[in-house]
Parts: sequence; C-alpha cells; structure tokens
Amino acid sequence: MSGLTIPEFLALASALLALSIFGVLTRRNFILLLIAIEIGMNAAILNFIYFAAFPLCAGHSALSGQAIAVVTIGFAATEVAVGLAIVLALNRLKGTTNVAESTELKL
Amino acid sequence: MVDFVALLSTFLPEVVIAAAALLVFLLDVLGVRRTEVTAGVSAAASLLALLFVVADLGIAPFSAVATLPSGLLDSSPASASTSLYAFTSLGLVFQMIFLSATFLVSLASASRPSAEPGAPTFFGLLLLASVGMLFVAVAADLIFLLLAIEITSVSTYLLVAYRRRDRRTIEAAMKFYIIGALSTVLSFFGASLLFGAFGTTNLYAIALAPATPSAALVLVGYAFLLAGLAFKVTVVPFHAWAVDVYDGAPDDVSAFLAGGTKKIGLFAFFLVFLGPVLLARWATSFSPFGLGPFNAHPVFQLVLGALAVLTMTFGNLLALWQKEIKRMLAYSSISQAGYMLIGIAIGTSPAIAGATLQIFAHVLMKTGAFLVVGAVAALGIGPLVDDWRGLGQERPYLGVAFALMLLGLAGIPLTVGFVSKFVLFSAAIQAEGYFVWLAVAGVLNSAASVFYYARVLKAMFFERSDRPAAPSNAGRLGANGLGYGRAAAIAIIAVVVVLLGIYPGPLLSVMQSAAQHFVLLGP
Amino acid sequence: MVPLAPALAFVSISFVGRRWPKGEWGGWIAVVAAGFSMVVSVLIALGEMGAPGTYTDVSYTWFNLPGSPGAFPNGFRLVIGTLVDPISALMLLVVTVVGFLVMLYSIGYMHHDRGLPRYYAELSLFLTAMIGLVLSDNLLEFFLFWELVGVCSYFLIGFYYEKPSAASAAKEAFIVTRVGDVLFLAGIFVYFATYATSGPAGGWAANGFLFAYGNAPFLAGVLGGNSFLLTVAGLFIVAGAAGKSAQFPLHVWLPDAMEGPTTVSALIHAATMVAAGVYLLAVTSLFLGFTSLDLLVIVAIGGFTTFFAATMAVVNPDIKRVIAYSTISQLGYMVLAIGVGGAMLGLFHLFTHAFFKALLFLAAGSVIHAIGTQDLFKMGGLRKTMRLTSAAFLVGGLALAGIPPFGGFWSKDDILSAAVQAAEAHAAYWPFVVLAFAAVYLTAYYIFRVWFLTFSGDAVRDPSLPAAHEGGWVMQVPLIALSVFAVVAGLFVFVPSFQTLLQPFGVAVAGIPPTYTSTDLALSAISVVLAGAGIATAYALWGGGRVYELAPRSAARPIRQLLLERYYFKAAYDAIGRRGIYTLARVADFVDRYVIDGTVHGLERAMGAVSDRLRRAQTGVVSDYAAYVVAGLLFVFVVLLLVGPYVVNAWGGG
Amino acid sequence: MGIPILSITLASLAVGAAASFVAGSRARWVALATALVFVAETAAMFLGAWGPALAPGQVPVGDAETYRWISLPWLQVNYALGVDGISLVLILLTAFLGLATIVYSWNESHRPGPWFGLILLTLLGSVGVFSALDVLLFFLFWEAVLVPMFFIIGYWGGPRRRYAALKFFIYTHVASVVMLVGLLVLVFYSGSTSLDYSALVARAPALPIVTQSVVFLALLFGFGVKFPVVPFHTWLPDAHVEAPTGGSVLLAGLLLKLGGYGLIRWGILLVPGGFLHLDPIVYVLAFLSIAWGSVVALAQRDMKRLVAYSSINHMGIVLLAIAVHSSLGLLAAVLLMFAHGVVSGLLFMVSGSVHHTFGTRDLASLGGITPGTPFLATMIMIGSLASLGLPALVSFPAEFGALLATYVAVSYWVLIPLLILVVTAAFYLWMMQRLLFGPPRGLPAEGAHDLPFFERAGMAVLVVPIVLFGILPGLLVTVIANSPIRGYP
Repeated sequence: MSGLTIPEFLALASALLALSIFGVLTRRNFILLLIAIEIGMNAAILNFIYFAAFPLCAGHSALSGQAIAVVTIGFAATEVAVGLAIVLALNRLKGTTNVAESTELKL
Repeated sequence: MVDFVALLSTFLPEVVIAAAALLVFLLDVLGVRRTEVTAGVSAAASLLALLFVVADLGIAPFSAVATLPSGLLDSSPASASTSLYAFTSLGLVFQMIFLSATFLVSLASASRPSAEPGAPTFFGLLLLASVGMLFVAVAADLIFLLLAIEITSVSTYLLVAYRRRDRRTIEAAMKFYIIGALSTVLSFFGASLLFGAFGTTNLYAIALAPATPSAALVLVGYAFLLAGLAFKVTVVPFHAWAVDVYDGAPDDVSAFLAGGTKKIGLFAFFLVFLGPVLLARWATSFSPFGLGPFNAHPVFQLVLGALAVLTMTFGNLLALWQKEIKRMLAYSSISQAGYMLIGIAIGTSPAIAGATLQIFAHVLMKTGAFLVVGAVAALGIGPLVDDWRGLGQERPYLGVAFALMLLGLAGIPLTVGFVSKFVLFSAAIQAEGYFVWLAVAGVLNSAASVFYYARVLKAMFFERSDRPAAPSNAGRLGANGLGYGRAAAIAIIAVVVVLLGIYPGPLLSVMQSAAQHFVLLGP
Repeated sequence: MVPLAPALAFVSISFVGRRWPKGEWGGWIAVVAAGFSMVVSVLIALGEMGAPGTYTDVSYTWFNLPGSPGAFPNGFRLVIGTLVDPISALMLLVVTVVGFLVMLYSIGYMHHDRGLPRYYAELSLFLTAMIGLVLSDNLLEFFLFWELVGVCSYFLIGFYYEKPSAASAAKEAFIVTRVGDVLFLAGIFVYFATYATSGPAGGWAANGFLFAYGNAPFLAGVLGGNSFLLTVAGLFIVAGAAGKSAQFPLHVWLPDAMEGPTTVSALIHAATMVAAGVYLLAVTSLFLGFTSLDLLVIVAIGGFTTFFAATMAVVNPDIKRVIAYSTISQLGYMVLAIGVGGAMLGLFHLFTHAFFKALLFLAAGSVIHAIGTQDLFKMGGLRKTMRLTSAAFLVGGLALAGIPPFGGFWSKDDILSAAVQAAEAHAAYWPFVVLAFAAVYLTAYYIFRVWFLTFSGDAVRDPSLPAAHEGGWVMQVPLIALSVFAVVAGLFVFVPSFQTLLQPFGVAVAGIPPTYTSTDLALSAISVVLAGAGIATAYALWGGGRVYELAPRSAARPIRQLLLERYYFKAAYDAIGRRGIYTLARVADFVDRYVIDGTVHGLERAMGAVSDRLRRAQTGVVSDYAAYVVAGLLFVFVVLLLVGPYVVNAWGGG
Repeated sequence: MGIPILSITLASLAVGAAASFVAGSRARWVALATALVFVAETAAMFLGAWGPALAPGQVPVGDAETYRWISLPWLQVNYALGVDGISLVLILLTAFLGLATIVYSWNESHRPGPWFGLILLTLLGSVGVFSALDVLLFFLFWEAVLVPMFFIIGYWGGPRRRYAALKFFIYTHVASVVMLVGLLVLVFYSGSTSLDYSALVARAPALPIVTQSVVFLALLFGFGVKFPVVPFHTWLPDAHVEAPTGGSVLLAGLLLKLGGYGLIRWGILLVPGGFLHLDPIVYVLAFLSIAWGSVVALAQRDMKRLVAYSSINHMGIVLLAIAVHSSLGLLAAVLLMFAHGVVSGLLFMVSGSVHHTFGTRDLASLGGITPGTPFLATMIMIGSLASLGLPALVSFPAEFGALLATYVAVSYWVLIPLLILVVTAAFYLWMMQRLLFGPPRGLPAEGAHDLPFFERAGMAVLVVPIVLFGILPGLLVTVIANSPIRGYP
C-alpha cells in the first residue's frame, strides 16, 4: 500500500502519543486537555488499524482491528461527552476552565 | 446462532444489575424519588446478583439456583482464547466481591435524604458502574476488558460529580476524569501494540502464544498497559488523583471507589499478567533493542514487586501525619494496594488466593471505614483527626466499629485484615527466594502503618472531646442519628470482619481453588 | 531443732508482735528461744566431745534437675542439710551462748526504745540464720544463710532508721559486704562446676556439694594441686571472707556499723557474724583446700589488717568504734592463723574472742546506757559509780591485750607461735608476722586508753551528762557470765575433751592443733612484754584521768589526722561509689534517654519529615498528577527494559 | 487426657472477660470469680494426668483434639494446645498475677467493666501463648495480649499515657511481625505445609545453618523487644511509668515473660543450629542488658522507672541463662522468669501504692514512710530484697542456677553479671534508704493511712509464692524439668 514501514508507522503513532502527553502536561485549559487526550486515543486507533492491515503474525482475533477502532472511537466520544459535562459544571461553579486554579483539594 | 435466552441466563447477574439500573432511572422519570425505594431496588438487585454468583460458584446451599451453563466455568484455555469472555472461578469470586461493595454502599445510602438532588442518579450510576465491574470479571479479551473498565470509569466520573452544586466534588471529578482519560489513552495504546505483536487481543491467546516476532513491541506494550491500569489500582506514582478524589467525593462514593472500583484494576492486572507472570511463561530469552538476552518472566515480577514496595511504602509514609481522616484513609488505601500487588508479582496460586482475600478484606474494611466517616460527618463532626477526639467514648458502637476497621487495616489478629495479610505474606515466603523480602517489606510496612491507625484510635478512645455536646441532627434519622441502612451496613461489615478473622477457612478454600484453576488455565 | 526455736520466735514476733501491749513480751520469747537453742547446743557439743571422730550429716534435696547429656552429665542437685561435726559444734556454742546472753542483756538495754518487736524479730531471725550457717553442709546453703545474716545485720544497723547516718551505714555495710559476697559466689561456682562437670558419677547426689571430708584431695586431684583454677577459687573465697570479716580492703563498713544498738554490735559485729568469714576460711581450708598462693594472700591480709586496724583504733574518740577497730584487728589474727595453716587455732581464737569482745561491747553498752554518750573525752571516773562494768571491761581488756591467764593470751599466743614457725618455712610471711607482733603492743595500748579515759579519774568530764548507774540484773548477769567466760575460755584448751572439738575428724593435713604446750616460752614472753608495754604507755599518757594533748606543731598531728580519717579509705570509696558510679549512671541515663530513645524518636521524626516532604508533592494541580503518571510510565520503562534485565541476569535468571 | 482443660481454661477466661465488659460495676465480682476458676484450673493442670506423664525431649502435650482451622493445599493451620513443665510454671505465674491484680485493683471505679475485662483478656492471651502449638495460634494469642494492654495503658494510665501506649504498641507490634515472618520462613523452608509445632520441631533443626541463623536473628529481635533487650528497650520505662498499677504488674510480670518463653519454645528449640552459630551475639546482648539496666536504674528518681530498669537487668540474666545453652541454664531461665514475674509484680504494686498514698513516686521527695505505713514499708522491703536476690526468696535459686550455668559455659565472664549484682543491690538499697529510712519527708500533712485491705490482699497473694518457692524451689524445678530442657545438651 503506502510506503510506510512498520517502524515508520510506529514512529508516527508514537509522535502522536508524545504530542498528546505533551499537551496534557503543558495545557491548563480543560478543553485543550480534552483535545490532547483525543489525539492520544487516535494514536492507539491508528495502531489498531495499521496492525489489522499488516499483521506481524497470524493471530486470529475475535475482534478485528478495524472493529476495535470503530468501537473505541465510539467510547472515546462518550468519554468526551462526560468530560464536557464536567467542564460545564466546573465553569459554572468556579468560573474558570483552568485546571490549575482548582486546587481546593491538596496535600 | 446464539441462543439469546441462554446468553442472558449466562450473564444473569449482569442482567439483573443492568435491569435494576434501568428501573432506577425509570422510577426517577416516573417521579418516584423516595430514597428508600431506589436504594431498596439497588440493594435487592445486588443481593440477588450476589446470590446467583455464589450459586454459580457451586457453594453448597446455593448451588441449586446456579444459572451458568455447565462446562462454561473454568473451561479449557483453548475455548477461552477465541472468545470475548470466559467464566473463571476467580472472576466469579471477584464478582462476589464487587457485588458486596455495591450492596453495602446501596444499603448505607438508603439513609440519604430523598430531597437531596440527584439521589436516584446516584443509585443508577452505582448500578451502571457495577455492571462494568461485573464484565471486567468475565473478560477474556483485552479490548472487552478495557471497555468494561471504561463503563465503570465513566459511571464513576459522573458518580463523583453527581452532587452538581458542590465545588469540591466537581474539582474531584475533574481530576479523576483527566487522569482517568490519560490512563485510558495509555492502556489503549499499549493494547494496540500488543495487538500488533500477537495479532490478537485475547488475553488467553496471548498467554498461550508461541514466541512473538517482536519482543520490543511486547515489552513496550505491557509497559503502557501497566501504566494505564495502575491508575485504577492507585499504584505509586500513578496514585496522586486518588487522594484528592476520595477526599472530595461524597463519602459513600469514596467508599465505593476505594472499596469497589479500585478492585477491578487488580483483577485486570491478574488477567493482563496472566501471560508474563502467572503462567511463568516467557522464560525464554528476550532481547529487544539489542539489549542482550534476558528472561522476561522474572523481570516482570521485578517490576511488579518494585511497584508493590514503592506503593506500600509511599502510601504509609504519606499517611503518617495526615490530619484529615478521609485523606488518611485514602493514603492507607494506596498502601493496601501495594500489598495486593505482591500477590500478582509472585503469581503463584497461594499468592493469588492471598491477594484475593486481601482485596475482599480491604473492600469490607475500607468501605466500612468510609461509611463510618460518612456517618460521623452526618453527625456534624469535622473531618480532622482532632475533631474525632472522644468519639469512642461518646458513641461506643460507632467507635468500636471504626476501631475494628482500623485494626483490620493494620492487620491486627482476629480481623479479616490479619488473616488476609497472613495468608498473603505466607504465600510470599512459601514462594521462597527474594519473594521473602517482599513479605518482609510488606510486614514491616503493615507494622509501621499501625502508627497512624493507632493515632486515630488514641484520639477516639484516650482523649476527650472539646466540641459542644449535642450533634446537630441526632434524632432526625433512626438508629441514633445514623440511619438504619447505614447502621445496618456498618454492623454487617463489622460482624463479617470479625467472623472472617476468626473462621476464614471456607472462604479461603474457595479462593484457593479459584486461584488454582486460574493459574492452571495455561497448558 | 537448734535453729527452729529462734525461727519460731521470729515468725511469732513478726506477725503478732505489734499487737502485744509491751515490747518486752517479744523479748522474753526471744530469750527463751535462744536459751533453748543454747541448751541443745551445749548438749550437741558435749555429744561431740564424748564421741570424738563422729559427725552427722542429714540432707534433703532442695532442687533437682535430672541428668542430661552434655554439660551436666550427672544432673544437677542442690541439697539443704545439717552437718554436725566438732567445729560446727564449737561454733554453735559460741553463737548460742553469746546470743542468749545478748538477748537477755537487751531486755534491759533496749527497754526505752520503740519498735521492740521488730528488734527481737530481727535478732531472732539473725540467730536462726547464723545457726543455719554454722550447721550448713554445703557451700550453697552456707551462702544462703550467709546472705541472710547479712541482711539481718543490715536491718539491725539501720534499726534507728530515723537517723540518716544509721541508714547510710546500713547501706554501706550491705554494699561493701556484697562485693565480697558476689566474689564468694564466683568461688562457689568454681567448686560446683568442677563437681558438676568432672565429679564422680552421681557426684551431685552423693557428696559433690557437701562439705565432705576428703574433698580437698579430690579437688586437688581433679584440678591439680596448685592449679590456677583452685587458686582463683580460693581467692574468691578469701574475698568473700574479707567482706564479711571486714578485712582490708573491705574493712570500711564495720566501724560505721556501730550506728546500730550496742547489743547488735556485740552479737553480730563482734562475736558471730563477722566471725563467719573466718569460719568460712576455716572450713574451706579443711574441706576444700587452699593453694600456697592463696595462703600467702591470706597471711598478708590477716597480718596487715591486724596492724592496720589497730593503728586506727589508737586515736579514735568513740568508745564503740575503738572496739570495732579492735574487732577488725583480732579477726586479722584469726585470718592469719588460717593462712599459716592453723585453721583450728583461728577457730580457737574466734571462740575466746567472741566472749571477751562481746563482754567489751556489753560493758561499753552499759556505759552508754548510763550516760548516753559514746565520746571518750566526755567520760571519766566511772569506776566509782559503775564498779561491775568497770571490772568487766577490765577483764575484757586484759583478755584482749593477751595477758595470761585471760582468754586472749592462750589463743593469740598459739597463733603467733604458729606464724613464726610458718615464717621460718616461708620467708615471705615475715613482714606480716612482724606486723602482727607490733599489733600486740598497739592493742594493749588502745584498749587501756579506753579504760583509763572511761573509768579512771575523778569525775565525768562533761558535767551535762546524767548521773551514771548500773543497769538492772538482766544487764548484769550477762556481764558477769561473759567475764567468767573471758577468763576461763582460754583455759579450755587444757581440757582434753574440749580439745576433741578442735581436732576435726579425719583431717590430717591442716592440723596444727591448738594445744598450748609452752614450747616457745621466748615468744610468749615477747608478746606479754609487748602487751605490758602497751598498757604502760596507756597509763603514762591517759592514766588517772589525764588527757594527753599532742603538741600544736607536733609531727604526729598529720599522722593523727590520717588515722582519724581512716587513711582516707572511706573518702576514696565514697568517691568511687558516689561520684564514679553515680556519674556513670547519670551518663548512662542520659545516653538512654537521648541517644537510644533519641534514635527511636529520630527515626519517627525522620519519617515524619519524609512524609511531609512527600505530601508537598500532592499539589492539588491535576497537571502535576499527570506528570507523575508519565514519570511512572518512564519508571516502568527503565525497570522493565534496563534495570530489570541487568538485575535478573546478575542474579542468574532469578 | 480426656478433659480438654486448656480449652476449658481459655474458654472460661473468655467468658469471664466478656461478662466483665457488660457487668459494669459488678465486674469485679465477675473478674474475681473468673480468676478463682482460673486458679482452680491451673491447680487441676498441676494435679492432672499430664504433669508427670511427659517424656523428656518431647513436644508438649495437652488437649488431645486438634481442630483444622485453615486447610489449604499449601497451608494448614490447626487449633492445637499443649503444655509442658515450662508452660505450666508460667501459667501458674499467670494465675498468681491475675488473681493479685484483680484483688489489688478491686476498687477501680473508672469504668470497671472494661478494666477487668481487659485484664482477663490479657490473662487469656498469656495462657494462650504459653499453650499454643501452632504458629498462627501462637501469634494470635501473642497479639491478643498486646491490644488489651494498649487500651489499659492508654485509657487508665498516667499523664503521658497516650504517648506511652502508642510507643508500646508500635514497638512491640513491629517486633511481633518480624518474629512471625521468621517462623513462617522456618515453616516453608523446611518444606512443611503445616504450621503445627510438632511438624516444625521435627524438621526445622535440620535446616541449613545459614537459614537457621537468619531466622534466629529475626526471632531474637522479635522476642528480644518483648524481653526487652538493650538497645530495644526504651518502650518499657515509658510504658511502665505511664501504665496504671495493674497494667504495670501484668506488663512486667507477664508480658516480658512472653518474650522469654517465646525465645525458648519457638526460638532455640526450633533453630538450635542458628542459635549456637550466633550465640556470641546473644551473650553480648545479655551482658549489655544486665549492665545497662542496672547502671541506668541507679540514676532514676521515679520509683517505677527504677523498677522498670531493674526488670531490664533481670531479663538480661534470663537471656544470659538461655545463651549458655545448657539444661541448667534453661531451667534457671524459666525459674527466673517466674521469680521476676512475682517479684516485679509486687514491686510495681508497691510503687503504685506509694503513688496513691503519697501522691508522688519521686524518691528524692519522699522519706521516712515506715512509721506511718508499716505494711507498705514491709512490702517494699520484701520486694526489694527478693529482687536483689536474697536467699530464701524466690529469685535466689534462679539467679544462682543462671550464673552457675554461665560460669560453666563461659567461665570468668560470669564476673560481669556478678559484679553488676552489687550495683543492683546498690540501687535497691538506695531506694529503701530514701523511702523507708530517715525522718519523714514529703508526706501528706494529715499523715498517710496505711494501705486499704484490697491492696494488701493483692500484695499478699504475691508474697506467698515469693516466700514459698524461695524456700522450696524444688517444687517448681521438678515441674520445669518435665520439658524438653531435660534433653537439652
């Protein structure tokens, strides 16, 4: 298919994941955090799809990689929905979506 | 073609709980908002489900109502390796544990005022989370497992936040959510790498797989998976969220989180490390990244052992001078997770049996402890250790109950907490070699932990209170201000804690045979 | 049966004594009991005299551990028994006769005091223990009663417990003798262990622990005649005896023990208990044997103490203390006798000394009872008002000084002649024998100094003292009886049947028998002349009520000061005891509280500090928590991929 | 052997304890009845069939039935009880101390129910420790002593009681778990799956010397803290000073003995090889404890603290007697434990009485108490003299045996404990001098009353064994010899 080899592909997924983690660590805005997390989920989903298409070994799975990807996307969406609900509540109560300003619970 | 009814009966406990969840939401919509009713539905459903699980386990007087088709329990690994789910005795034991937690929390929450906003939601979410937990216990496929965990997670995010007007609970929910979501990313990423390495996500298939073409993918995959699941188990350093969340969440939710959902992570560990640790597979040489050949099995044990020691030690150290009871309990919960990890690091059937009992003991004691905290808070007494001075003298039954929970957590004999630690550490010593040092670390930690538990006992029994006498809402609720449900739940836990401390034999035998079946699943 | 009577007296007095209306009731019970013991003792002694060469040993198992392989192949058995043989009969006589007389005397002497039931109970207990000690048939039992008499002595010294000086004297006595006691115990261990490990089969049971005749050859055989072990054991025994008999360097406690009632001083600290040390040395030398080095040490201690104590007696202004130093000095003679191989000579001197020294104390007691002071320089002229006492003291003084035919002469002279004989064989003995001779002069001097200061002259020097009078008959009878004994006791040596008491059955080795044969008239002459010179000096300085004052710048003043300060021994011991040990104790206490316990607290505090530091990581900022998760991930990577493989390979594959 | 007297004893104590808890102000009658029943049961044990029926070198025997408690393929735990001479003598000690404590604290008015209940629980735990023949059962009873004592100190104690209770609890608990790990290592490394004592004693001595040594170190620490051995002793003075009188009596009289008993039964009899290998360490610790306890006691002004340090000294002699590894040494160790139990019990009682009567235990501010309180003074005397090893009182034969055995084993090293005996005498005499002699000081203005009847009776209960077994130690020795020590080299 494409010219991507497995190492290259893994590097792509890893880069996405690294980006995601970087985002989680450096962003303070809840919305941006949600986006960063979604990027990470997509890295995993990419992997599933790629390995489904170009298996390293002949395992037989009850779920195909594509199926996993689809289900995962669905679940990620649910998760984001819950996350947005929490953002709304947080914003309503504290007037901010900056996570670093919510530190009533500590030590 | 799948017989739908047969499938339903196979999953009868899950179905009961899910139906109860729907019923609760339905009642809410219909305007039936009396807490007693919803709590009753929730408690009855979990008790019913518990009965089915116990029956399925084949325990004597109940086995008559077993619904699990014969041959499905502890069936051959080959059949499990092609399925999304598999019924193992150990899984059923864990279902038993989870349902106990659900039942106890439901019972205790019956005392919650009906007027409180979101009360029906609370029970609905509780039951939904329980469904996820039950599925975790029967998972055979990594993706199935992760999705089941996800069901629980999402339910509990909302459970923490169900009191929408409370700043602290929302902050807790926010932290819980962010770290949880990050962990989900890590888990799924790890799962994807394993999928790449083995071509399957079935855990039994992975455990039985012949040599893999890519050792590097396997190790990195497991590392991500470990990090992702460690969030649920509150392994140090993946633990930081737990303290704030247990602290900020409503007391009953904390009870459920610490006593219930945390334990799905441990069962997930059992399943995930079935291949690398429990079956003692992969003693063959690994040499990823040109590191030179090494034996992967002991390396996994080393990682888990190191995390176990780290977790129990840090948990205890952090709890030492904690002034707030809830946070102290949270840290204690972290350190207890360390002991449970020992069982997985060793991976022998005695160790798993010990860890399972430890998990059950912790469910009882930690749930009980948080329920008492809730009761005390309901009496209008503050959250600090200092606020609890003289409590044991003013309210001896509450005091004695809490003392029992703490003594159990500390591992003092005649409580189930002692028996579980005893069996667990015995198993570590029985495994010989450097596992003895895990036992030593665990034992020293549990002995040191006595310090902070005894500090609370000291405040409760040996010191006098300086707060005004009458609690604000005494008499508003039955059972001397506690509410009958809560009082009953605490009493049940206290009795069971002592009963199992004195006579743990039968339960231990069940756990031991389950653990044996579990590790013998491999060829 | 002998010890039983006083034991019953002890029990009855201590339990019900306080309920009785008058303290004397207990006193009479004690007197009757002591009298009964005395009668039985006399019968026993007569029995021994009648049948020379017999002894009776009755023993009961006290403590039995059956045999086991290993260190104690024959098991381990301790017995309690009574051994009646000539020397114990002799000693019994001393103890019960003096005991009875002192008890009787006490009725008069003590009747002003409070706490009489306590007094008589303790005195009866003492008598019980002392009789038990004498009749012991083995070292352990001996030690048991040895400690009991020690503790009775402790209580009786501290009888006037309100007086701080009495309390501290009692404590001092106990501790100093305790030093000797533990060394004695070590000596017992050596003997017992020798029997336990290499005694004959069934040795414990048969005769291992007994004071059995013939043990000395056995020990010498097992350990080697002059072996190191035997020497050390002997030295331990000597240390024990030195503690009890107040020999140098453990002599300091006896003068201070005079804080007790004078009767107690007479019975315990002159006639009986302090003599127990000598008795111990005697039985040890007879039954267990000393090596030549031990004997040299014994001679050295005895000879030196004789002189050393006498010098301190020379200047002391306290009537009782002078007699106390005299006791130390006389005990030195007895020890010397044992050292030169004359155990029986020592016992004979013990016998005579008991009577005349008790007499001196009781006479002094009469004086103190009459005028209420012990200061010699306040007394004077009492001859006129207290004729009997004055005469009794004079008899005692003559006996002590060794003027024939009084008791002290016969026994002391025997010792001196035996010492000279021994010194001719061992040149190393000479210095100590010379000191012993010098002490003869000093003895005569100091005792007559006391007599002149007390009784001669015209009147009491301190006019504020009450008028003197003699005590009642209960006090006079003992004085008369003891005076008689002081005169005749020495002459007993010429009674053939009495001699059998001084020749224990079956002992050939240690036998220089105390038969005064006047073979060495020259020596006797020297000692009598020395004693006479002493009396003359005393008369010259103090006779007729004069008081001798040293010239203000006399060279003798520092010496007198040195003697009054008892050669600074007490000060030195106090320094070691109080400053040394107590400082050590306080330092140890400090270390205990702040170093050892401090470490425990430090550990706690360190954990607290770590806990606090770690807790600060819980910032409340969720991004930080995420960072920990990532750090954890890295940690897992490092351990799984780098550290783990290395460790596992290093451990050989786990 | 038909009658399971041990189980009956434990059950009666448990029932008594439970009844006391709910009996309120009538608890003392319940406690007294229980204690008397306990004494009767102890007598029955002595008179019963199995005192003399023991064969030398055998495992203790007792209740015939053992019950399987936990039964896993790899782990069997039994409920098994048994006694031999060592246990019997220590159970006798428990009976004496229990009765004495209950009588002494008859007038305890501050929550008498829990007070007497906890005391009975302590007795229950002690009897259990002395008779348990299974690792887990042993440990259960071991800890069952700890928890009641924690509450006794923490609730009824002196001004710093909370600190002392916490310190006591944590210190000894840490030691306990280390001990448990040691025993478990022994079980599993000897290839056994049963925690039964008989299985253990049959297999453990055959383990390699390295394993035995490591285990012995753990056991030495575990039992040593209870002893307590210097330098792990600092919990003891605090616990004693703060504990109520009854607590101190049980603490010194009973709890310290658990350490000694444990070290003999579960230590040197199980790992003789490791013990011999590490014997020098034991000697050093013993000498250190003996010297340290005595010297530090010399510097104490608080009467209880002084007695506490003297306990360290005496238990050091017990350790020494164990270290000499001979039959005589072990015999003396057990005898000395009994002796120290009753003597220190008495001493703590008199300290307590001094405190109630005069309001202080500070020796420097008291004096001349004899005329006002002659009974108390007599008891102080008897206690002190017994403790400093006066013959005809119970400590003497024990110390004599211990030191003689020491001499046989290590010859002149015996001089160290011997000379320390002088120091021991010194501090007791100092205490007596301060308290009993001299003009009255620091006494209440209206004059002190001599002790109430029940305090006297409690002390009298302890004076009986002090004198009786001082004069006739053979009674105890015959019993103790019915135990494995007879076969000990």
